[in-house]
Amino acid sequence: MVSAIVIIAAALAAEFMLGLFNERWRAAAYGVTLFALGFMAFISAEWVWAFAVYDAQPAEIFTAGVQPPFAINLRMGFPEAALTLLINLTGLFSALYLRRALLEKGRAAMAVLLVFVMAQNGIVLTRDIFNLFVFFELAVIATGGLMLLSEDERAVAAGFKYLIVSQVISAFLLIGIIFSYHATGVLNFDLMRPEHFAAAQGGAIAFFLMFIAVVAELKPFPANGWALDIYESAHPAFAGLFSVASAAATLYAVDKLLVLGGPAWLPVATGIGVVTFIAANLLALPQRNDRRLLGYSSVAQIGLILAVLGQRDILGDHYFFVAGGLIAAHAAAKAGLYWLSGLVASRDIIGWSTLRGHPVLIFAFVSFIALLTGLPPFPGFYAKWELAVALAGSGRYILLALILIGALIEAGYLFRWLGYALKRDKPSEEISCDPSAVTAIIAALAAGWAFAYLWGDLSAHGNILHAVPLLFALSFLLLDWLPAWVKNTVAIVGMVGYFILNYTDYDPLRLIFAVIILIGGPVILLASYDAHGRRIGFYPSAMLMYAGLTQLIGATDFFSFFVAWELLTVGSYFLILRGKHSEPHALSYIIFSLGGAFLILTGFALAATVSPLPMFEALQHLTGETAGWVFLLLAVGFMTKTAAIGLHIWLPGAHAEAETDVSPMVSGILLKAGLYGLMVLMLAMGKQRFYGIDIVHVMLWVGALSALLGNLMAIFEEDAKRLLAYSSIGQMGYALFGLALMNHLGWVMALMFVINHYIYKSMLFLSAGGVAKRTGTRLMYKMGGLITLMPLSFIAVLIGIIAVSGVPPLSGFGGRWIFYNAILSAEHRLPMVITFFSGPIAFLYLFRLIHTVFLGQLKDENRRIKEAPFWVILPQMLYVGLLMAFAIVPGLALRRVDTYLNQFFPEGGLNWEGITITSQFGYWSPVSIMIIVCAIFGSLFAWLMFINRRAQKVKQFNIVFAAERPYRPETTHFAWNFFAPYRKALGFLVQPFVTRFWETIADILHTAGDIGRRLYTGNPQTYALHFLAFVVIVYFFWTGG
Amino acid sequence: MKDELKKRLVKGPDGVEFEVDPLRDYYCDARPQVEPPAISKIVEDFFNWARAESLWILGFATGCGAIEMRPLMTPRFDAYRFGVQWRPTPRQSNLFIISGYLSTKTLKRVIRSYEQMQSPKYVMGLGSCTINGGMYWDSYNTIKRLDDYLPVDVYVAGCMPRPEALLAGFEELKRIIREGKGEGANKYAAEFDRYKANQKKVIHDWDMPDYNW
Amino acid sequence: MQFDWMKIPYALLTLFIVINFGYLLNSFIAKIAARVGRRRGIPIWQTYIDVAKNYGLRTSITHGVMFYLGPVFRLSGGVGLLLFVPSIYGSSMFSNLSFAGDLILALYFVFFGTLGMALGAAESGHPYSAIGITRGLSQVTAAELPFALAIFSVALQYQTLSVTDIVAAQQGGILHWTLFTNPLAVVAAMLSFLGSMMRPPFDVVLAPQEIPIGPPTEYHSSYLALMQTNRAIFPIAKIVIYMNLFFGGATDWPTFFLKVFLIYMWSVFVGVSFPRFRVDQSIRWFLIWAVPIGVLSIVLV
Amino acid sequence: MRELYEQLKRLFPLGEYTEQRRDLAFVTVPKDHLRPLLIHLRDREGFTHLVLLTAVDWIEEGRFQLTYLMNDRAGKRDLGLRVLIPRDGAAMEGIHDLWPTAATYQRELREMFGIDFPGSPRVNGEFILEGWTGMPPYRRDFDTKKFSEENFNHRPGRATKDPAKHMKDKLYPDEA
Repeated sequence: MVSAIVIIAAALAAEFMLGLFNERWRAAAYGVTLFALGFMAFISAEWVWAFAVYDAQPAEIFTAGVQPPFAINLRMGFPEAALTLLINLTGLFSALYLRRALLEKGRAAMAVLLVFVMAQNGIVLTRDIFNLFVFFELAVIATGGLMLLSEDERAVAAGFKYLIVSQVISAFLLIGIIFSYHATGVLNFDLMRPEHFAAAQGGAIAFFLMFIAVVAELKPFPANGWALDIYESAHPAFAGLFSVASAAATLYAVDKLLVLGGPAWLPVATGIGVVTFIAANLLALPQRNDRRLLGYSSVAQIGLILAVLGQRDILGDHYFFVAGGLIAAHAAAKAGLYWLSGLVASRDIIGWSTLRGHPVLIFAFVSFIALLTGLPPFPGFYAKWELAVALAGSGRYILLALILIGALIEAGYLFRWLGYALKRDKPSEEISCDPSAVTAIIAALAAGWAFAYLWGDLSAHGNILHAVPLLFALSFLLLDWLPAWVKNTVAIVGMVGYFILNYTDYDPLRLIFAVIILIGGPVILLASYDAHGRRIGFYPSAMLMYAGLTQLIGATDFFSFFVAWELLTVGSYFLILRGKHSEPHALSYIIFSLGGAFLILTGFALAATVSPLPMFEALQHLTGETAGWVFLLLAVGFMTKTAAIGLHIWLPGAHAEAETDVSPMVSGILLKAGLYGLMVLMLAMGKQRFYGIDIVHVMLWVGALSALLGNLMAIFEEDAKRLLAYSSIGQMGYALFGLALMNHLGWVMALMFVINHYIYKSMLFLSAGGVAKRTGTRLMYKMGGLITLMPLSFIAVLIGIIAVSGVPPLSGFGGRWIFYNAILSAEHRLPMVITFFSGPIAFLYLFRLIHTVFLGQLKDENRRIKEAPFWVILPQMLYVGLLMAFAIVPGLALRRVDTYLNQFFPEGGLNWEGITITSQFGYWSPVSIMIIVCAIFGSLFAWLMFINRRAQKVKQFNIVFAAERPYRPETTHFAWNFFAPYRKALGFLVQPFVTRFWETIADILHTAGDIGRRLYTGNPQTYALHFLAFVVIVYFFWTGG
Repeated sequence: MKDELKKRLVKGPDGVEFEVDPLRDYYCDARPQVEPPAISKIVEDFFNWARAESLWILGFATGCGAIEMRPLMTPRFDAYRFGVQWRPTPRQSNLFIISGYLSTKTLKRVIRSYEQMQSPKYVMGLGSCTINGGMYWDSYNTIKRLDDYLPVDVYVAGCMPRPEALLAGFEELKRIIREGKGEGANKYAAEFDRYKANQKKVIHDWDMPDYNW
Repeated sequence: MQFDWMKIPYALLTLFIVINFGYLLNSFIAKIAARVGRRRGIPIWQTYIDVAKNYGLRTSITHGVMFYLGPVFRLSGGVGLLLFVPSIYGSSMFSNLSFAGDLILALYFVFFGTLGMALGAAESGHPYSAIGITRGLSQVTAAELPFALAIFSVALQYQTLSVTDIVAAQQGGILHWTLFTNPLAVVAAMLSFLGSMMRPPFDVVLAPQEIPIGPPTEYHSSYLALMQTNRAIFPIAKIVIYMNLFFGGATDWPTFFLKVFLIYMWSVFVGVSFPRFRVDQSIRWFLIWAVPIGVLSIVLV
Repeated sequence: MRELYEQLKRLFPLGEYTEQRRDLAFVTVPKDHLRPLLIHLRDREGFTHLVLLTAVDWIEEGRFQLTYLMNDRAGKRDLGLRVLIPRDGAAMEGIHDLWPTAATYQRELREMFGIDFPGSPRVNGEFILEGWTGMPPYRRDFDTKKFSEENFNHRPGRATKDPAKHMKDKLYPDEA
């Protein structure tokens, strides 16, 4: 085992060697630098290996063989080993990335780089407080020097500012050390004790000064203007190194200091951290310069970790897991992103769209963003989970809320950036594919995934990356070079196969969802055979969503449920993002989804603290106020996914702008995830009161209002797919309403809606998508008269609208029948009025869909269009068959569920004897209805056919036009603003109040960010003032609090 | 001919251009056929009786005679009791009353409406204008003999005829129909070319298919 | 509720009776309206002649498949609605095909004809048809709401959705009728009734002078004959539901005829007394006047 | 009305003055002075309303007479302006920019008399007649009887009677 001091020694030796080199031997000097860094990394790695595998003991190193304070004292423990490894590896790859700059600037630059890395190593390793100061000074000076590597002219000024502010900070640190020495008589961390500072006069001040100085090195808000200038103007490789290494090292220094300061200082660290986290994220929101944005993000992440450091009292065993996870995620992501920014020429974040066309780089970008936002399977996700559980467990709700709000804002700008990169027009300039830079980026990517695996292995909840569905989804990343139809086949076979292997494990409730996801999904995927080429990116996203859904219904504990939830959210986000104009809608989708996910996280965290039981039982055992909170949080979280009114504004755009085969997936299948969550929640918890309010009753109203307003908005929509999207809001409202009835039949109805909605919404979306594909527009008034050209699509829509509107004999009627039976035994009567009203309104928009698209006048330009492609039609025809079958024998699907529900709602089940289904109140015989209707219809049709057998078939303008004749189909097709009387009578109900509400919130956040940015004037004096103000404020709070 | 009726090049959503000929693509161009009566005489007699007792008039007024038709609905004359009623659309009407002078411009609309009625259908010429031009006998834009252009079943003379005369006309028409002589539609179909030639002689801007289904 | 084959001829018998009754009723009401205006009015058999005439027309045109299906849907809706509800209480002969479903079936089957008619009329490509459909659908959604509320109220009152059971509960004297036991529901339902009868003030859907009779503007010959038949059946089928739910049902045909006639006359009286509403006005009218009564009946029942 | 005429005469070179009634008079105006006079009447004298614009065919003199009838709503009086234009190649400046309704009259005059109003909206489009190719029918040299006989079939048996004599013969045959 090589001693840790060799790390520092190696760096020093290399520096001296560089001094001996001739100025012209640059390549050799560079080689020495790389070797030194590599060697340093090797030592760290060796130690990490020793700690991890052989369970080695931490090694104390005393130079000169004497005890402190007379010698330098270093310690190599597991955290130190890991952090130095991180720092040295980042240093190594930065050096690799900096190859050109270093070769140009010569050995001095290389030496400074080595000094920087060494200093950071020193900060981590040292146990001596004065040495800490020395290493800090070294780091500061090295930073100043490395700034010169940048080609940006502002870099010099930024470095200068940095030096000035750092000197002020160093002064604080030095004074603090002097006072501490005065107070404690020692300079070694291990010999100082919190009591020393408390006992000695001025001890507290001494610690405060040291602490504040070290914290200031972490660039807390608002004392961080200088740091942002560095991030923005430094060479990206160095900015990455700076963001990773100095953050890691300084955080560890803060950690060491906090041990000295005792628990009293933890809240201070938390406070500074969380304020920084939120403020920096807020400031990043309006930011458009990529590096400055990354700078803000770095500041925010470090703030978050600082806040975590302040929570070490409650994190216990998970402390290193959480903090380490965040640092690891931050390191891999920030280094990677900074390095990527070096490849992109434009400094505007829109310019990142140039990455498109480089699948590996774009995958790296996506991974880095996921790392930063803490999505599974990355370490940040585990950390977020443990942190939330710990915070909720110890009642620190406000902190949890603040952290999650900050994280949501962060996700907002990061995903906006991602959206720009994936969707905006590619700029003309290509990226510079420097092989050493790409190597570094790929290393960061590999590190990110390695961390993901590592943290998964370390996690107490099992490794996310071991889940079969997720692995299946991820394997499509490797298969992406295959043609689409091969991947499609693999996907279908995989999903169906998984179902066949696993279907026996599901109870009837889950089985319904499993069938919809794992059988229904492949049916929709049939339509994907229509796509040509390779369809890069589609299958990984789609399969990720399906994997999430599959894991969701298989999940039995909170953690895996939440993992699945996040997976399906991310997968569907990328899926939705694929639409032509879907970028803003995908963004609003992911923000709402993550917001909902955070609510769910909070709820789970609250619930998980109660008992370590599996999810369902744990929820059942909740009582009292916690139960109310958990229920509320989870319900709102799940209702975000079902797009209940108020939380619905993401849905229309997201569903409408998605691709033809994606819309049915996200509408027909994905929405069910929210319903599934609600079902699990309500089955487990039943009715809950929240400060005296019956939440389920509120949900009943929300469901009813969603049904009404969703439907109303749909009837005023001109865009076919948006119409269907609004209709989904209404339908989900119905289902929510059914669940909230909290009786047997309400649930049967909700499940029936789940099945029906899947079938007919998928069918209608496919049909509308096929028509839109052929006509090149989604605006219904531009279509018309397509019945003869696209008869099969017409049949699908016809059957669909009969089913949706609940007209017998199709299956929608069953839903209505159960609905009536359900409400007869429900407690609340008023919300029914609203649902009564929304039923017929559904009829209106559906009729509009079929009329304006398929009936009426055919337009000139559409005269020659063909039926939708075979693969789009095929699933529709399957759905027609399914609807018919489900209409005749609803018992096939519902009977078992009905029995299953008996254990939860023993009252009011259905009787399935014979061909007639009877309830407590009425009866219904689907087979008889079908036969009777068909008999009447058939005989009348035959009669009319017989009489009119010689009817003259006429063309579209052969209509009575008040003795005139139509001139153009456009002016004859009555389609636009079809329900004008309705708008006149009830249009006031669909004013976009909700949209305005959320827009206002977004505006306020942006404005706050914009105002906040004015703090950073670019003037070093102001920055110094910020620092002083920061010190004063913290001091004020410290003494006051 | 209006621009909208001329042939035009149209680009489909798939980018392929093709020609649209409105008169051919948007209108059915079949010729009317002579429709034989029911095979069984009893059935045909029954239908003729029903047709006679259920005269649905197209609410279309060409000249001043329109004003004489209104009183028919009032209590004084009450045409409803004879099975007569007014329909707003030619699709549902069987009786076309040309109520007075008929300008060539209106003639075009009359022809279109007449052809949109379902056979058997009947035409009643009201007033001397429809018979020989009446007081408009030398006008440059009113026709003088309605039966040149449409098969007229019955004329009611007068300028204007009183509602009583109209009622008498209805009775006369009913008698004709009951006797199975109300075959104007078939006559129109049989002598289609002659009628068309007459119509086109006076209607100079013929911008519709020959038969308006 | 069991099926046996005899139900089919019995149902056809009901259908036969009701069609004839409907033809005569339509003529009779036209005659009453004429007498009010001091006219003699149409002969009582005029509707038969009109239907025969329409069947007797020799030509017809078609705009396409849905144009064909429109009247078929329409009449199937009417016939189905009639047959899904028992006509005569206590008579297994005239309980029709009510074994197939309860009140909810009837309530939703109303839309079957509406949908088909709208589809068929829309296929004709005539803008007036489309405007008529817009008006009709817009109006019917608002008009059906109080009726749905009333049904809910009645179902809550009797704790059943079976029409037969609801009628059974009203037997034993006029005071047992829902009319007296749950007057608010009846008021709401009767206001809703006005909206579905295509008479003033809610007949802007047809508006012959403005949009030549709206949806059926292109229909003629046997299509129209089918719709005329429906015009005879459908209001009666609808009234039968009202009669069963609110007015004690009928135990024999004379009572049936009388009650149907009287209920029908309600819409006629209102119709001759009031001018026409625009659609947005009628939507508001139903929501402002009829719906609160329905809500009240639900709350109070 | 006479005062108005005197007043106007001071400003415009007006022609002949005819007073039909106390509140209705006609004035002949040279073609070039019509527009200023109309604007003056509209803006200063309260003749805000153009009642009609019509024409008379003075075929013997080879001239068309255009009559612009103006109404003064407040003063309850009408003033007709007569403009005489040559019959050959008849054309006149349009006033549709003063009164948009004038465009319709101008279309009518174009169709029925063949008087051109260059620049008037849709002036050459069909107005009442459809597919008319012959001489404008309101010109007096258009022989409507001849046209009718050539185009529309005549039903034989038509007799023309003096209504007064015919009715007398019919109703009172005894009185010789």
